[in-house]
Amino acid sequence: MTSFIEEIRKELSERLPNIKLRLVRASILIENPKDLTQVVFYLKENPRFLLDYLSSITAVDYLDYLESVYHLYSMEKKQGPVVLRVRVSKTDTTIPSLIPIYHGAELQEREAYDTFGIIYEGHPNLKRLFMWDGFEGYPLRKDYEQEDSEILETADIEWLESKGIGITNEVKEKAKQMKMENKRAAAQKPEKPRN
Amino acid sequence: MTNFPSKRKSSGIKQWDHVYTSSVQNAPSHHWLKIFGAGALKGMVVTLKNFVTSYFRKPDQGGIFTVQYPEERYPEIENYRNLPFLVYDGSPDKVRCVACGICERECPPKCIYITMETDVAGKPVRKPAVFDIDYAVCMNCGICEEVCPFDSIFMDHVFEIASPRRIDTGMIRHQEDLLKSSEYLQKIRPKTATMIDEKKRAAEEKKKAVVKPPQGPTV
Amino acid sequence: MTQVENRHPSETLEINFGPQHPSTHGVFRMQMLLDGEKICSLKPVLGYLHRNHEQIAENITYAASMAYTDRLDYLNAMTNNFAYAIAVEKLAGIEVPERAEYIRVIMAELARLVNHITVIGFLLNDMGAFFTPLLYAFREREKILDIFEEVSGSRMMCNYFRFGGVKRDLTTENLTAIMQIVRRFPAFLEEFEALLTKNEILCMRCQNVGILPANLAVNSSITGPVLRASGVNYDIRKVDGYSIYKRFDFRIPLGEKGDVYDRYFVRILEMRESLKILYQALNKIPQGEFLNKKTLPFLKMPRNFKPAVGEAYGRIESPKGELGFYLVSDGTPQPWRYHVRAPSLINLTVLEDICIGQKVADAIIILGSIDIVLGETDR
Amino acid sequence: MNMPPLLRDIEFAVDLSFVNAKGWILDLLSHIVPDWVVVFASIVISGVAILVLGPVIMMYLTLLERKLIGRIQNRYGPNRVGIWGLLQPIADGIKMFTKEDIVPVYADKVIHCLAPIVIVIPALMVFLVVPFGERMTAVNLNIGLLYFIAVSSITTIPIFMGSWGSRNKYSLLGGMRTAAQMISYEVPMTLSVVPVIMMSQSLSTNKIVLSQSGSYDMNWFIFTPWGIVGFIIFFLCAVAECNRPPFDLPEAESEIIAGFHTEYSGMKFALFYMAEYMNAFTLCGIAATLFLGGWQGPFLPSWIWFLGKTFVLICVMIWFRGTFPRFRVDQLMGFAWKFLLPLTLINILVAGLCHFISEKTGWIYSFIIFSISFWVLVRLNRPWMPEKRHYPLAN
Repeated sequence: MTSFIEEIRKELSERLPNIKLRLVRASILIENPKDLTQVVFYLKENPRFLLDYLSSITAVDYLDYLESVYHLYSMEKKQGPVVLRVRVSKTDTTIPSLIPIYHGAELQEREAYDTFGIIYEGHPNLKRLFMWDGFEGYPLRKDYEQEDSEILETADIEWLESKGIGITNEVKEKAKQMKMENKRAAAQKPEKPRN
Repeated sequence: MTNFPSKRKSSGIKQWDHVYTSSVQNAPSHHWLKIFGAGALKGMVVTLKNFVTSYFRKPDQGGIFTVQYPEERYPEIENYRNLPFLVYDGSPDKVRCVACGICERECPPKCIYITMETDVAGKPVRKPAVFDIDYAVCMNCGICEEVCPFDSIFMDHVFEIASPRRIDTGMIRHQEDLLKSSEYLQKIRPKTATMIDEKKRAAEEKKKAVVKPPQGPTV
Repeated sequence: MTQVENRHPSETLEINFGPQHPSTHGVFRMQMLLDGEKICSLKPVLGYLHRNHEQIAENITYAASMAYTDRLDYLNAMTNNFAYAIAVEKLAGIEVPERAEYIRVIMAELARLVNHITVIGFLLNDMGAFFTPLLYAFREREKILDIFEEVSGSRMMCNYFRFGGVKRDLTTENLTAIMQIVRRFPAFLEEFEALLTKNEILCMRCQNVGILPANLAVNSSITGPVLRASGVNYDIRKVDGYSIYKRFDFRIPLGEKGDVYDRYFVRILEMRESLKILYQALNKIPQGEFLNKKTLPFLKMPRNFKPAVGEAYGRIESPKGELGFYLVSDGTPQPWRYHVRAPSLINLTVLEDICIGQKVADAIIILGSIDIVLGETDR
Repeated sequence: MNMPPLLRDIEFAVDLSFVNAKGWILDLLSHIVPDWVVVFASIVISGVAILVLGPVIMMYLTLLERKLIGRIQNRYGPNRVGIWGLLQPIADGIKMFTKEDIVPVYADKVIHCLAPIVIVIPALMVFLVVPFGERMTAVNLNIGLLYFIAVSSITTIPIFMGSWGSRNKYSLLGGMRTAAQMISYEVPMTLSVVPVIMMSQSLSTNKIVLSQSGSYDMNWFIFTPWGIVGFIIFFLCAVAECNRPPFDLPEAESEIIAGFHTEYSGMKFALFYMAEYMNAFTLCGIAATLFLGGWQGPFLPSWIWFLGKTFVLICVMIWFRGTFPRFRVDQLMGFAWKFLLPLTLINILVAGLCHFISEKTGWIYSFIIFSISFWVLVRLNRPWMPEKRHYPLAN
């Protein structure tokens, strides 16, 4: 497998000398994200590799940077996988979209955008896939703060009260105040949820 | 190698190839099925056959295969796992559980809650004071049973646990509801229980062997 | 693909199929623009069953995720477990004993049978057959689920595979029961085919509907029976030869046109090939260990299982297509990154392309023939 | 028939028991009340009988259907309420009555609420001309068949009212489908009846039945070449007319959820359901009347013959439901216009031919004509024939 990657790298550095490549864990890291389309297109059309099948697109958060990982196979030659990586900083997360080359990238790129916030430039319909449109934040990033599960919303308090579950006046006061201030979370959950 | 009694003597490829190929697909082209509507009529024959056989065939031969649930029940399968329970030996105060909290930590949906009991002086005792399982959250994966080093938590066979309430006395089960005797375990899981008993006996014997006072040198 | 001319907006009808619709196989929504009964545009809307499976898995141990993979494609938990186990074994370099490999293959192929008969049953249900094919399919499925229950303890959420083997050994009774299923299954398939394959209404509904050309299928990363129905010879069992699939003699049925009928019939033929694999596996299964003894301590203490820093992508041919798990380890008990390459999500890419220009009723059966499970699509 | 006279008397008495009972009541009344009241009472008795018969038949048809389909699918069907589930329809009725009656906010309320009422009326009106037995037709109209065709085609309107009034897109699609389907299938259905009218030379359902008597009362129209084809066409159209599988597009639950009755709940839904089953019953009854000799038949009482034939046809309908998937809307239209309609026209010609030549040659000629036309029609509708495909097994 390593030799195959080595072969590809050699070929690429010969044919596309302007593109900087690096081997990372038996895969090719493309230093400049802008070059991704060119590399992928070359690998797809070259009769030696014919990587016509884009198996998976995903992203990983490595704290300092985000990485988009592509697994390419060849259905024609039954070869693979060739793993390509692209790294972007967390502030500027644009990567060229692969949709012009692979139609199958559509939903996977949307998914990576949804969960990591990587903006795939040229995607015709880059909307959230799983989350709703108004959702804030990117849930699979490591710095994503989960909504505090120990906090009750005002609506929850009303619901609990209607079911006859007692809530202290202090919590209620705080909830009312929060509602006035238009904040979402109200107060700590009552102690001892299990009784 | 497991050998199965086979009607055909050898298990060569050609012996069974024709069994696993589609006769409908391979039907000759001059077949009478070429008349328009014949395929539909053939389908109607299939349903009619099933209609007739449902009256006098056995369930696995084309008869009625449903189980009339409250009256008839499916035979209990030993490995069936549903929801966890705790085992005690003899009387309910002799709980096998030592409140080590491994199951609490390993439970994927975090549905177990344990606190250790303390004696009068405030020293912890190897016994659970609170052992709660939220049945509404439990996903029946059986990891608690697997990781328990003291063979005290097992997956039950009881599945009729519907309750109109989620919190009080409903789906959150406390220690006293969860405790079941080791005889019950023997009843629902004879193989596992026997294995555990043997293991325990062996361990005890080993302990005895170790505890045996060293014999003095023989003169 | 048929090009539909743009009519005046008032002549078209915008309609939301789902999320509560009996034939979207769960909570899935298709935003359709209809001209009469013809579809002008179709947009899939997902996420109603999203529970952030990947986030959950990144916060628990490797072993605990196994139980969650059952919930991905809840029709065949066995193959989900298989893919995850393969990915983790690749990551940690665990060897699997011979007998365990055989047991895994037997379980995966039984799961394939379960999936394919269920899918065909539901496809016919979408087509309007009043539950009859579905219940015939369920009749056989129950027998296989009984085996799953006896072996793993649960009918659908099996949680049976472990890293380096399986949870429990197969007894001789289990093997005989599976052999009986394999012996009887062809007769059931014959009955099923007599009911369906040559039925004129089914042929009228399915043939030349939702044609997926081979080049579009490859370009859209379609996998599984849907791809093979388009005539592309790509089966990961053959290509990768993972586990011990290289040892078995089986072939890959290919479709001719790539329409709904081909997808239906390729599934029928695949079941027959699965039976061949099962027959061989049952005859060859050796005695031995069912679990790598080196992994036993990890079973008792999942928190001690810490694969070395690295990454792995393990994929198998699940009944729905290529199911892959991409894992990145940072040397802690929890994976740093856990990604599922879900076949039923990616197979949805072509839904719009093959539905445009067809009738409303066709969109339903095309969706049924693509075979999605929302647990896996939305994750 | 040489039966002993006593047996014949008994048979006659059983046969006419309902008629005699009604006559006896009227006779009793005529002693105490004036004549016009007796006439009125006669109408009321027949009316009440039909009004009771309709819903009862509908209730037990649902049970029969569920039971039969259950058996087809290797399960029991309803068996919890009463012995063999016999009280199930009553439980369903109670459920329907106690359910909340929902009217969508934006619906056209008048039309929405009127539709289920309107749909039951033609379904009940058709019962008037169905000959349940010897001298057991409620109204012996001399244009009974025309009346039946006219009244049963009203059903399209309330279905369209319901679909339009609900203001639901699925309902609208269902309503459109219904209108197209029911109007299309009325044409071949009416034309398939024409040979019967030609042969019996009457439009009265009673006369049609009487013209099918003969040796052993078995001279039914289905035993003629044009009768058997006409019967099959009429029956297929009847299945389509009462929206039953495989022609149940207006209420396809897997495509447009329930079509025109998506928004109906409780008793309004039950009325739609009732109309559908009563239509199924009357259409099967008329099919039996026209082609299967109605109440004609040896040995058994006439009304048993009639009900027996009708229920056999209904069971076939249920059997269809348990077997077939649904057509697509364009195929459905094509089936009516491109297949059934030409076949009915040929059938009329064959019926004329059979009238003028001897029976044996008639069978031979019509067999040849029908097979050729069948073959040609199927070939012309080219996409109908299943394609033979080849599936290579790659390595």
